[in-house]
Amino acid sequence: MTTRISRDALAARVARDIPEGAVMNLGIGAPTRVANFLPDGLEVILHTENGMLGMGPEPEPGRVDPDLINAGKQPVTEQAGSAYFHHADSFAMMRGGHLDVCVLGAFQVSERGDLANWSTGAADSIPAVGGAMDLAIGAKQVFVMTDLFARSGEPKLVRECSYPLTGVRCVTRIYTDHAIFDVSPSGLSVTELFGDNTIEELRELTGLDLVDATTFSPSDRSHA
Amino acid sequence: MTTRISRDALAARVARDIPEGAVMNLGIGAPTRVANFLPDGLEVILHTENGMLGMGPEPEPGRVDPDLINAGKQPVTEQAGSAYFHHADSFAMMRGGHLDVCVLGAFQVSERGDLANWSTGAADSIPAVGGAMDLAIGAKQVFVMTDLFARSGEPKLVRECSYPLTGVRCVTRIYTDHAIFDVSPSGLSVTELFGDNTIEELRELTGLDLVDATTFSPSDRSHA
Amino acid sequence: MISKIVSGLDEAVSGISDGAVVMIGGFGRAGQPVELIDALLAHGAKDLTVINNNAGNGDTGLAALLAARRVRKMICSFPRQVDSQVFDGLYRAGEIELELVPQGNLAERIRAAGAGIGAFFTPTGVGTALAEGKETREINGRQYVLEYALPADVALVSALRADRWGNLVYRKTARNFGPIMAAAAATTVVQVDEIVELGAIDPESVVTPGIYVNHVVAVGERAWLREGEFVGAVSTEGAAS
Amino acid sequence: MISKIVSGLDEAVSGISDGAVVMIGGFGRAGQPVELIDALLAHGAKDLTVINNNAGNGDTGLAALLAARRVRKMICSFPRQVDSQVFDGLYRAGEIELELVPQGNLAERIRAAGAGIGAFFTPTGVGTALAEGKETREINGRQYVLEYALPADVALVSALRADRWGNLVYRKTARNFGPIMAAAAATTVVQVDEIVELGAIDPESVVTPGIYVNHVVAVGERAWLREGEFVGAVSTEGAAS
Repeated sequence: MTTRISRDALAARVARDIPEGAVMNLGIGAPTRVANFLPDGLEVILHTENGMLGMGPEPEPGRVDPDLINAGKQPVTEQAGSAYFHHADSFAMMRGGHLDVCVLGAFQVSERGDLANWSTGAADSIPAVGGAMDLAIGAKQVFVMTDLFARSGEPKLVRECSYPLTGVRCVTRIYTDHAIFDVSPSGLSVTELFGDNTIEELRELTGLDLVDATTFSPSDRSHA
Repeated sequence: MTTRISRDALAARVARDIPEGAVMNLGIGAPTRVANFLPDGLEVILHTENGMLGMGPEPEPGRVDPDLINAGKQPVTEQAGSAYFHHADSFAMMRGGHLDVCVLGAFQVSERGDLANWSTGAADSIPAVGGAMDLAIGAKQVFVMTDLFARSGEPKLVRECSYPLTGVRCVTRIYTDHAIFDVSPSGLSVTELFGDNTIEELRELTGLDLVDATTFSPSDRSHA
Repeated sequence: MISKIVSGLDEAVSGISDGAVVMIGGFGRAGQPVELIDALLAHGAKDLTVINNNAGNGDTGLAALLAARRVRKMICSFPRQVDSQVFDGLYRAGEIELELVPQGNLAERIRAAGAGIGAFFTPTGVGTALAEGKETREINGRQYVLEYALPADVALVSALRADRWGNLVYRKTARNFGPIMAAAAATTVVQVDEIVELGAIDPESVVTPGIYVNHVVAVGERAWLREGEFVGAVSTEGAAS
Repeated sequence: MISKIVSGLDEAVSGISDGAVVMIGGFGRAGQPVELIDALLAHGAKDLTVINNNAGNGDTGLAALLAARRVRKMICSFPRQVDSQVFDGLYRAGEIELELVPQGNLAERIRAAGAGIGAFFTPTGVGTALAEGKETREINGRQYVLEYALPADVALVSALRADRWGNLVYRKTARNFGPIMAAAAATTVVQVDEIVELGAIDPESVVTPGIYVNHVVAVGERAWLREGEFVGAVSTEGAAS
């Protein structure tokens, strides 16, 4: 039985890798939680692709402003230093490589860093892509934050994505509930294992040739 | 001997064709004078390609602001209703066909509306194009304002431009010191003759097959 | 005297013909020109192509226009939302056409139309199903796909304030698609909370210069400002950009 | 705490290496970052490619950089001015390379570099000598020429005010190339009159968001504002855009 850390523990782990001053876009869903774990006083600038830098947390009750929402259409707030701009300027910012980090969810990530997160390809679903393809190529570092296994038990890290692609060779690092993986020229390398998980187990479960790039001793892993 | 009207009379004649509400860019040199002849109270919005709409006349002495200049780098003023924007937005406005009128100078205009006004092609000159090529395609109507003949005596209206082109089939109308010409599918048509000039004389002097499209009786011409 | 101000919503949309390509501003509900959409519905134009980031929320605004079967085709990035039941039904029944465009390419195609750019090479979508059949090219070692300008006959936009020249300022993230749609349409119709004196908008802060605006109609201050306090019960949509 | 503020001009330009591609803001003298250019001159980087609308005025600023033989190549739209004698001399002597670009294509190429667009089809220049050898295409009945993004290693920009995140506002037509150059360069260095508290710039009026800015240095209020009155004796240049 492998160790799985909780969604919040994973969000906290991602947050530890965000340096002060980073400009960051947090995808809809679990990635949004990363903001909750940034240390107080650490200045990180949040971008939302619907036209804002310097986005603050959700408002207090009674202070919801329908003109101030994030890409998930949830109410947010304004921080000192924020700026508004139109949609073309906002996506120019992403496409031009000006964001430091995007954190995204995934259906699948291939060992060369292809991302599939916009469509399961199901025939009866209504296709909707939103900003997913722009986010996939929209930062210097593209982090994926996901469970290692889908509910069906299938691994989400794969040799080739079977779901429709969002972006090609775009993912830098994958934070999963089991371990952290870096996309490297030689494939996926494991940089950190959570709990008692071992490379061998993960190799077996995913069927991938994982490179061992862990630098933490077991005792170091207690942070997870 | 043909009749030539003065540069200011020509500027006044161009000004008569500018309707209220027009957004207009006046090229460097003689075209700039058109602004002096717009009737008081007529609202025309002047664009300058270095990033402003709602440009006003030159400032009074002692009120020159080095941050407020036109494309000719001369000091100007700000009118109520003006707006500033950056260079890409300014040229997007022109290229996108949003200006109503540009008035430009010319070395040559061909009978199909090609414009040459940026270079004489002289081997020793330092090439410089500025916004000329953008202005040439940068308005719904592109007016040229020029003497009909160069100092050398050569006509500036020609079958084919011999000088390097600024734009292809871009000129709508040519206001000259002798007559006004429209670029039409069948070539150049003369819509207005100044003074005692006749189509026959102009045909002879230019060597062009000018269409007679004048609608003014001789008595009407006294305005020039 | 220049005045782009029209007195009524009906007049503002009266020029929209059957078959028109209509851009509608807004991202979800933020910046959606609800009063103009209602006027378009009352006006009756049909067989429309609508360009909007989404495909309607709930039963009002764009969703109502869809429900009335006025829209032949949607061009958008994210039709599927928790409350997009009107579009969903039409789409599943094969009664509406959909052109799906990644959001940034949608925005850039609209921007290109306003800016006189015919087409551009974008990295977004390369290698995906949404680039299938499109021209691709490697430039300086990176792969790009060619996308074309997306113009419109009419844009319906919501802004905060206008002057009589049509200069506009927006409010917070309700700005979104407004400025680029205003520039991309042959005719731009804007609803604003308030019309102010010429000169009252700082020239340094104008977001949409009046050159892009044809008709402005004042619809009164938006509810959450009129009430003097922000609201506590705006529904937040779980799903998606 | 984020702070892009550096205390000295020397520090601001210290990262510029020999051979760098340097964008310099300004249109003629308006918006020219004179203090940063002087610092670059003192810094000593050579073999530069400089992107500016013009090619220097008089003997100061960019002209001084040219006179010191630090510039291998100019990319600009309008080198020839009444007071461009420094460039003129170098050019006639074959001692500087020139890439001439129509002003709007120059601006759009810079914008494309910042916006991640690899290349675009523009109608400007079609059929002229400046489009010779370039790919052309007809799109919807109009002719276009393909132009490529123009990025830079460094941008030197002059703005009016900044906060410590690097958010910028400009002043009047001195805005010109500043915002697009700030976005197009790997490193953007900005001189401002004044640094204000974070939050003092209205988020609706920020022109260049801090994401595009690396270093900000305050150089004091521009002379004509410091004097409390506008000036009467600024030379007006007869020639050209």
